Order: sequence, then structure tokens, then C-alpha cells
Amino acid sequence: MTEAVLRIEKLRKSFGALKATDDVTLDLKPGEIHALIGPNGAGKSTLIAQISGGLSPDSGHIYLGQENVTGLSIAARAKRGLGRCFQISSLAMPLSVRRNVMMASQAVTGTSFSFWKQTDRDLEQLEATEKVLARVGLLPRADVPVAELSHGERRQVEVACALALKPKVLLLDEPMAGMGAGGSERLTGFLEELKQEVPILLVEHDMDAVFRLADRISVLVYGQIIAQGSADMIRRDPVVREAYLGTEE
Amino acid sequence: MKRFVSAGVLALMAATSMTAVSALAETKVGMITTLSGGGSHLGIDVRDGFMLAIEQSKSDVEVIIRDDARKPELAKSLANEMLQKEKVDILTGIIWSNLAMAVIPEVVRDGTIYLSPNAGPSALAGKLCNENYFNVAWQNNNLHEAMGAYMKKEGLKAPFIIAPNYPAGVDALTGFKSYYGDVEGELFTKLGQTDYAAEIAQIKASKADSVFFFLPGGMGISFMKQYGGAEVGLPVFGPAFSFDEVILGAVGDAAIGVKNTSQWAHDMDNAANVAFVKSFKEKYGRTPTLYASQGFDTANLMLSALAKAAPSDAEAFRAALKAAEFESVRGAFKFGSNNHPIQNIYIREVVAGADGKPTNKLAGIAIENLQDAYASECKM
Amino acid sequence: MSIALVLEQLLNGVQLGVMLFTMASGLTLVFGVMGLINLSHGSLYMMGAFICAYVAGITGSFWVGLLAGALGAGVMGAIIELVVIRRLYDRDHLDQVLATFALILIFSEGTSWIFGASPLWLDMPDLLGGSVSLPGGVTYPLYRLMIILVGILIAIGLYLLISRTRIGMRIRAGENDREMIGALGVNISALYTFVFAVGAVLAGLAGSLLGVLQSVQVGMGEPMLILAFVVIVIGGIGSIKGALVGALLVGVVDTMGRIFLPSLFSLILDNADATSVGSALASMLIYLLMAVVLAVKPKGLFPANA
Amino acid sequence: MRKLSRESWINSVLVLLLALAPLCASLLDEPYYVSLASRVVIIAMAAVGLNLALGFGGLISFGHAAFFGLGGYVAGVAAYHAFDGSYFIGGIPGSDQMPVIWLVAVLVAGLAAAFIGVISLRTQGVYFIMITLAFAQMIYYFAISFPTYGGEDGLSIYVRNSLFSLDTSDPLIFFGICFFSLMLSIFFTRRLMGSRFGAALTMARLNEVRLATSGVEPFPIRLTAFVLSAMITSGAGALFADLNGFVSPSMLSWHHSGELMVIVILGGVGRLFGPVAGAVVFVLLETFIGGFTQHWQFFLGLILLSVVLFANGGLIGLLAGRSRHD
Repeated sequence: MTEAVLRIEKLRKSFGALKATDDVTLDLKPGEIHALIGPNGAGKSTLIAQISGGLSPDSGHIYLGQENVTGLSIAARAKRGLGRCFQISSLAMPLSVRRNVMMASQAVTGTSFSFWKQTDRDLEQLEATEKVLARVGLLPRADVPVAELSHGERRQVEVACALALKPKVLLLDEPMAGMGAGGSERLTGFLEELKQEVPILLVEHDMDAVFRLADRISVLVYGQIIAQGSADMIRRDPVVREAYLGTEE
Repeated sequence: MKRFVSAGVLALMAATSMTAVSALAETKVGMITTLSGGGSHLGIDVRDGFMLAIEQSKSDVEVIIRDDARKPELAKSLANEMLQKEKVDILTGIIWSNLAMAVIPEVVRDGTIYLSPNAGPSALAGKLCNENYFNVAWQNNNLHEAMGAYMKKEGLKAPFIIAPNYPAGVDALTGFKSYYGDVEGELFTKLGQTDYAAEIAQIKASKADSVFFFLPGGMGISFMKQYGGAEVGLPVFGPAFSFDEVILGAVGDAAIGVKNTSQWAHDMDNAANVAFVKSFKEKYGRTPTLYASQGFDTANLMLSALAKAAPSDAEAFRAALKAAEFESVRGAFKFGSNNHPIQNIYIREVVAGADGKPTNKLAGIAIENLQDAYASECKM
Repeated sequence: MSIALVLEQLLNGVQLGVMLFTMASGLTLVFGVMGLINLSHGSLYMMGAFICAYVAGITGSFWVGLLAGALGAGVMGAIIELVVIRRLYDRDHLDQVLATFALILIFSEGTSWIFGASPLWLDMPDLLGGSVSLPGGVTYPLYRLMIILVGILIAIGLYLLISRTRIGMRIRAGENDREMIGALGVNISALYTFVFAVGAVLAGLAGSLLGVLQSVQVGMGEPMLILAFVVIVIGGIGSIKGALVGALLVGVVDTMGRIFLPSLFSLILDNADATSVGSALASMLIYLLMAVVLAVKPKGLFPANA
Repeated sequence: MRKLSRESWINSVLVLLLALAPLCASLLDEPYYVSLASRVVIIAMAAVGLNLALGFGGLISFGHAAFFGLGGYVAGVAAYHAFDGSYFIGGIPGSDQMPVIWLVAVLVAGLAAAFIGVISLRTQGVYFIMITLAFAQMIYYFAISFPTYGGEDGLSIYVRNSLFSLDTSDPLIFFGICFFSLMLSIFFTRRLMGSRFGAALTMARLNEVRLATSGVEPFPIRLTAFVLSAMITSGAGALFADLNGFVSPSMLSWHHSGELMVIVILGGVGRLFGPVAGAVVFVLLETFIGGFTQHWQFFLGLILLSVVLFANGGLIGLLAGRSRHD
């Protein structure tokens, strides 16, 4: 069995009486897309926040490769290779696409405590940024402020930012949300290709995309993982159908 | 760049013609004083007293008045403006010691005459004294020293003394103790404090038989109002700063019976003073405070010297100032070796006036011919 | 030092705290509902005191003056809300700070223009002069006792206003979600004007009540403003409960520090040094308290949106 | 270099006027205007420091007077000990050499800012505004009641401190020193904001989560910006003490913090030359309306109010239009 790049063990988080994350264990292996699905209020956001470092769990551990990152900050995890895209776009709106992506490559290409050298002369960083932008197809829009982009394009910038980190793991929180059919299609293809390079933990509402993309799926309901397995297994699982899919159809 | 001159001086500007060729006509006086913000009534009274004397003299002295808003940096900048741009011969007007310390040492060192109508910080009386600096009011400690002497003379055994925790406050209590001796209790409060309930409770609980306080401006008003309300019952003493006519108006009956030390009182019976109080009331419609009297004396001292010599003749002009041959509203006036006054300090008592409102009444002499403690440190 | 004295000082601390609460509650209400930092709150306090002193001087009645002071400040508050403040809700804190800083300058100089530079006279009503004996051998000024009472009434009144009335419900809704309450068909700008005016009335009331004990002069508002800010920051901005707790804490700590620090230092230093070091530290004490509270709880003791 | 934008034109004109005015004044033998210009330049530099934290870093510090005053006090205390040959705590001698004073001033303020920042930067928004104010108030009250260096009376610097062999008491030369320092601090800010650190600071202001997600801890970035900002402001404070020949606790007062903020906002928040425009206008207003009427603060208030209400983006914003982000 190959070593998991991301491993979550017995994670628990309560808000008062509400158990938002209840003994969650899951992992992510190289080359795979692991999708996390569940109805609204199932605790997906809370779980993602704990993985990325925004929330600290009450108990349990999170491993990135061999390293226990449970107590580390968002930035420390990012630096160790945890790339993340947000559910609600979280970019610096007044800045250009390039500036947003450059920020992410800055942490990988060197320190942020450089006070003298001008970034617009920093070839290494500029090149790294261009490469990523080219890859997601945003090069022509590089100097447009994010505020002027369409919703779909902003998603692409998010992905570009995550990629610029040269991540070992990618955490994608509803990347398809609000995208047109064409955009959705393109992104699906892109992720398919990307997963060989970086394994992806995907939270997504678009079930078509999930079933097409995911190698494995975990179903989260009321903070608990009620089923885990391949797309086919999940599709057939009666518990899942009742708890989740049934309500949607 | 356009020059702006205080509106109150425009008339005088216009009168500055080529007719009179005396020293008076050519003299330019700069007044930097506090006209806005907290404590501005001191500056306003100094200004009004000063301008009254100028007006009465019918001289053509040009006075440029500027507001320092009680900010040392602004005062400093204004002093530059006065000296470098307006090229005044004489500077005056500063109310507060901290502003005085910011402005005066450099001004007098560079050869400009400074006449202090109010502040008298100890450094300027001692180590930093200067032949160009004349204090026409008092050295800061004078009124406190006089009160120390008076209370000792009156046989008060255990005074409780209070002042804010800043240099003038520390000086005040030191001055008091140097003439009184050891005291029952001593408290420093926060500068600008408004609530004195805790201090008053402390006084009540002590074995003190009297209270001496130096809390200038609004602090004194707050203290007196709260002291009155707390029914402490001990007699209160203080320097005149907390009992000028404006402050009495704000404190009200709570101040009646309080004794305070001052170098001047509005009911002092000398011709100059009677005339001054009458004309001040006529012109401004209020009773002058000691600050107004100081402004008035400052102007008259200056005018008396200008009649003898021009400021450009520094030696002669300084000698003329030092002679102090003018009719001071506080009676006799003379300078000590350090150009600070040697003067009687009087006791005033706050009584209900003819209109029922509290006012000061002259009640005797606290100490005669008091000279400040720093004169010996002054090497001029 | 006797127990009675310590008790009395404690009462003094509470009384100072209650006075601060009157001031701070308006400030925290305005911040909680509108998200506005209002530096000119101190000016409304000053206006209250001036109007009270002026009206009391004319009519000879403190009570009329008190009413006029509170209402006058309220009207003044409503006017500045309509003319200036409402343009600031959508701005960042920086613009709010600058605009209300400008209002301080305008109010201060405007007041000295109208009323002159001299402090005004305002005395307590005869009814409330004198002291009362309390259990424990403490005699305490009646007027200060009344201030404590008024403070408690204000605290209860605010509690009832916010938790029990229709307007209070809207205020609570507005704190949580401005758009939602607009969508509910509530006239939001009228609500804001009302809340601001309530804050101003509280400031004016504090000014009128304290004008009796303090010097009614230009600039009297700023020290109170800074203290009130310390109070609401300690308590948690936007929380009335926090303002109450913060005010009492600041009042008691300040009073106790002023009195006991110098005596504490006299145990280790000689008398003169102890007095000056002790009082220097006492004057820094509440800021120290605030720094410590924020270092431990960065959103104050009772974070409003927790 | 790209084609000069409108803002760059305005900046150039501003700097040119600021440099030429004292020269003209000096030629016309009006030394007062030279020292007035020095005052403008120094206050502008203090505001440039604040602008780094407030404008570029989004850290609304209501306590920068503390650093301004600390700088001033370092100059004052150093000169005081140099003057009478006495020693500071631990036998440190005084100095009347500007470079030494500047270095110490910047270090002292930097240390103070690091300490204040570590605690304050845990808080955000209004809390940050207020806790910085609280620290400044602490230092203010300490300065007022600490007797050794004059308490509220302050401390005089009898002879202006010296810089190499220059005649610093010559107003024009002193102006030159101040002007050079101002330009240096603006140049430094410009380089800083173009660097990786600047990119991180900008991101910390615009979107803290994005910065963290990009693998950069926001806290050290902010702390560094706060410290650097305090250092620039304290340098200005040291010059201010030398200009006035005097330092007092009023340099530390909250009014001063407020004024510095006003100057930054007046000129334009986060504009490189905003503080310069703000300082020019503020000092001129203070000086010239003060000559008109004793109620000058009333009009100053009205003017400030109209700037906030009607000229969002400050004076530079008014003249140059919306700011350009690249």
C-alpha cells in the first residue's frame, strides 16, 4: 500500500453540544482524488477548516506526509505543501491576477523578509508565476485586477494560487460552484490531469463531477463519515442513499 | 506670502504712522498666549490686561497676538515666527511653565527681551536666569511658600497637602514645605484628574486639621466642588490660582471661607489698582483676575522702560526695565538680582460679595518682601 | 487603614465606575449597532454639561437643567447624525476617526465661542447636598449615592430597552445583519438616528450629572472619552454588559490604585519617592489593565459577537 | 520607467515646491519660513512612518505619538547628558552627534514598537486602535510624572546637535538635513513596498487569509511593518526635538497621535507622498488660520470634516484620482 500524503485520524470538534466533527478518519493517497460529500450542515466546512489550520480540533491528529501538523498555523501548513482553494473566493480584489498568484509563489521561492530587491525585477518569482498562469490559461488576463474578473475566472485564479505553492496536497472547496457548464467541463478535465501530480481532497456539490472525478468518496453526515469507498460503492450504498442522495433526488 | 495680524491689533497697526519718532512708535511686541482650549481664560485675561494698559498709554506700540493652544511645539513655532518674520523687539504672554521652558531659554539667549506675565519656572529663576528675562508675576513657588509661612504663623498643626504629579505640582508642595515643615499627609494626583472622591475620603480619614491644595484650572474647580459636597469640615488653603474670579464663579458657594495667597487683590487700596479695576470692569464687563493684573503690570513695566530707552539699546533698555519705575497695581514693585520680583504676598479670603456671589477680599499679609529660593543659583 | 475607609474607597471606585458606565454605554451602543467609532462622544458629554449649567443658571433649577442637558445633547446628537455621521457608516474606521476628531475641534471651539472661555457654574441641588450614614460606619455624599442609583437605573433601562422592546429587537437585529433588518422593512436610517440620539442623551446625562462635581469647561469631554474607550475596550466593544463590568473594573482599579499604590511603595521606598513613583504608576494603571486584558482576551471580556 | 502618471507629476511638483520654498525664503532673508518648512518636512516624515503601518499595512495605530516622542526624548536626553557630562542609567554617556542619536532613537523606538506590537497585534480593528492608544497614554503619563527629564516641563536642548562638520544651526542646512531624511524615508518606503515584504504586507492588509494560505505568517509581517513604521516616526521625532531645541510630553500626547493620523488621511492613505501633502496643508492651516482668529481650531475642524466627507482618498486622491494598484 502506498503511503498517504494526507492522513486525518480521529478528529473531533464540538461547538457546545453540537458535534461538528465526530471521530473523522480519512486519508489521501498519491495520484488520487478523494471527494468529500455530504448535505448542508454535515460539517464539511468545519472539517476543511481544521485540515487547513483555521480551526483547531478538540482531539485527533492531522498528518501531512510523515509530519504531524495538528498544532501548526495555516501558513505553516501551506508552506509544508498544503494548497487550498476556498468555497467563497478569497482573493485580494484590487490586485491584479499576477500579484495574487505571485504572493503564493513567494513563499516557495524564498523568504518574505526581503526588503530591498524589487519583486518586479525578481525573475525567478516572475517566471514561476507565469508558468502557473499559463497552465490554468490565465496568462492573457494576468494584469487585470481580480475585481474585474468573472466568477469562473476567479475560481481559476484560486486554483492558480494553490498550484503556485507547489503543493503536495490540494484542498479544493467547491471549485465548480457558480461555474457555467463549459467552465465546469474544462476544470474537470484539468483536475483529472492534475491529480497525477498532486492528490486532491475535493469538496463538491456537483455530483456529476464528483462521480466522474473521484477515485474515492467519503460521505459526511452530522459530522460522521457514514461511508467511504469508490464511486460505484457509494452510489449503491443504501445508507448513503437514504441519508443523503435520497434527500436530493 | 500674506501676513495676518490679529484683528484686535489692526487699529494699532493703523496708528503706527511716521509722526512719533519715540521708542514707543517703533517697538513691536509679540504676545504668545493661550486663547483656546482648556485654561484659556488665563491667556485671555493676560491679553486683556496687557492691551488695556497699552490702550490707556495711548502709545503706538504694535502688539502681535497669537494663540498657542497650550501646545509647547506650537508656542515654539510661533516664537520663531515672532522673532524671524515679525522681528519683534519684546516677547511676552506665555501662561504655562512647560511652554515657557520650551520658548524662553532660546529667545533670551538670542538677545530678545522676554517679559513673563505669568509663568515662573524655577530653572529660569536659578540656573537658566538671563539678563533678558524679566518675570513680572512671581516665581512659581512664591504663593505656595507664602501659604506655608502663613499657615505656620496661624498655628495650624497638621495640614494635608495635594498637588498633581508634574513638576509644578512637585515644586508647589516643596515650596510649601520649605516654609512650613513636615506635614500630616501628602498626595499627588494625576494631571487632569476630574474625580477626587478617593483623595477626599483619605483626607477625612486622616488626622489633618487643614488642607492645602494646588490644583490649577479645572482640577481645582472639581476638587472644591467635591470637597464642599463631602462635608469634610477642615479649613482649606491654596494659592490664588484656584481662586481667581473666574474659578470662583464656577465653584460657587463651596469656596466661601477659603483663604488663598496672592501678590494682588482686586480690592487693594492703591490709586493704580483702583483705577485699573474700574477701567477693566468698564471695558470688559467683568472683575479682573490676578492674571489680568499681571498682564496690566507687564505692559506698564514695558511702557515705563520704553519711555526711557529703545529696545535696540539693549543695555539701557534692560536697566530701565530693572529699575521698574511704574505704578504697579500690587503697590510697591521691585526686581531681585535674578529679575524676579521681591514682593509682599497677601492673604485673601473668599467671601460672599455684594451681589451674593463669592469674591476675594484682602485679609492681610502672608509674608513680606518674599524673594524666591533660586535667586542665589542665578549667576548673571 | 480602617475597614470603613477601605469600604468607602471601594464605594468611590464603584461610583466612578458607574459614572464611566453612563458615558461608555452610549459609546458602545453606537459602536455595536452602527459600527461607528465616535470620538465626538466626549463633546456630547461636554454639551450636556454646558447646556445643563446654562439652563440651570437661568431657571435656577438644577432639575430643569438636567433635563435640558440630556435632551439638548440628544438633539445635538440627532443633528450631527443627520448631517455628518450617517455619511460615515459605510466608511472605514479611519475616516470615522478623522471626521469625529474634526467634530471635537468644532465642538470645543464652538462652545468657547458661544459660552466664553470661563468655566461655568453648576451646583448640586440643595435636596441632594449633604451626606448619609451607611452601614459599616461610612458616611457618604448623597449626591454620589444618587449617581450610583442613576447608573443602575440606566443599566436596567438599557437592558429592558434592548431585550424587551420592539426597537430593542430591531437594534439587536441591526447588530447582527444590517441588510436583513433593512429587508424587514424597518426604516434603518431612522433607527440609526434614534440609536445615536440615545447615545447622545446618555452622554448628555452623564455630562449634566458630573458637571455638578466637575469643572464645566471646554475640553472636559476628552479625558472622559479616553476613559470611556478604555472601558468599552476592556468590556468588549458593543456589549452593554461588558461596558458595565469594564466601567466598574476601571473605576475600582483606578481609585484603589490612586490611594493604595503610594502607601504600598512607601513600604520599600522613602516617603517622597514612594509618593511620586506610586502616583506615576497609578496614573498608568488603567492603561496597564487594558493592555493586560487585551493581551489575554483580544476582544475584551465580553466579546459582542461570540 | 513607465510614463509618469498623474500622481507622479503631482508628487514631483510637491517635492519641488517643498525644496524650493525655503531656498527662496532664505534668499529673501526670511529665516522663519525656512524653519516653518523644516517643521512641515519633519512632521511629514513622522506621517510617512505612520503611513507605512496605517496606509500600507492597514494597522490603524492611534499611538504613534509614542514613537515620535520617544525619538524626541532620545535626542533630548542624549543632549542633556552630553551638555552636563552626566550619565544615563548604567553609565551610558550622552551624545550630541546626530548620527548616534538617530541610531539610538530608531533602536529604542524599534524595541518599544516590538514590545507594543507583540501585544497589540493580537487584536484587530477598533481594539488595535485603542490598545495602541493605551500604550501611548502609559508612556505619556510616565513622561509627565518622571522628574529626571523635566516631567511635564520637558527638556531643553541648548545647542543643536551636530552632524559631521555641518553648521546645523543654520536654518537652511538644518532644513536640508530634514529634507534629505524625508526623501530617504519615502524612498525607503517605496523600495519596501515594491519588495517581497511589501507584497506580503499589502496582502496582509487586503486579505489576511490569502496571505496565510500562501504560506506566509501574517503576524511577523505586521510586526515588522509596525516596528519599521515606528522607527521612521522616531527618526522624525529626534529631528523635531532638534528643530524645537526642546522636547516635552506633549509630543507623546494622544492629540499628537490624532494629528499624525489626520495628516495621513488628509494627504491620502497609502499614497507614497500623501503624508507630505497632508503635512504641508495641516501646518499651513495651523499657522495661517491661527493668525486670523483665536477660534482657528473651529475652522480647522470644518476643513478636516469636509475633506473626509467630500474628498475621499485625501488631497492626493482628489488631485490624482483613484489609486492605481498593479
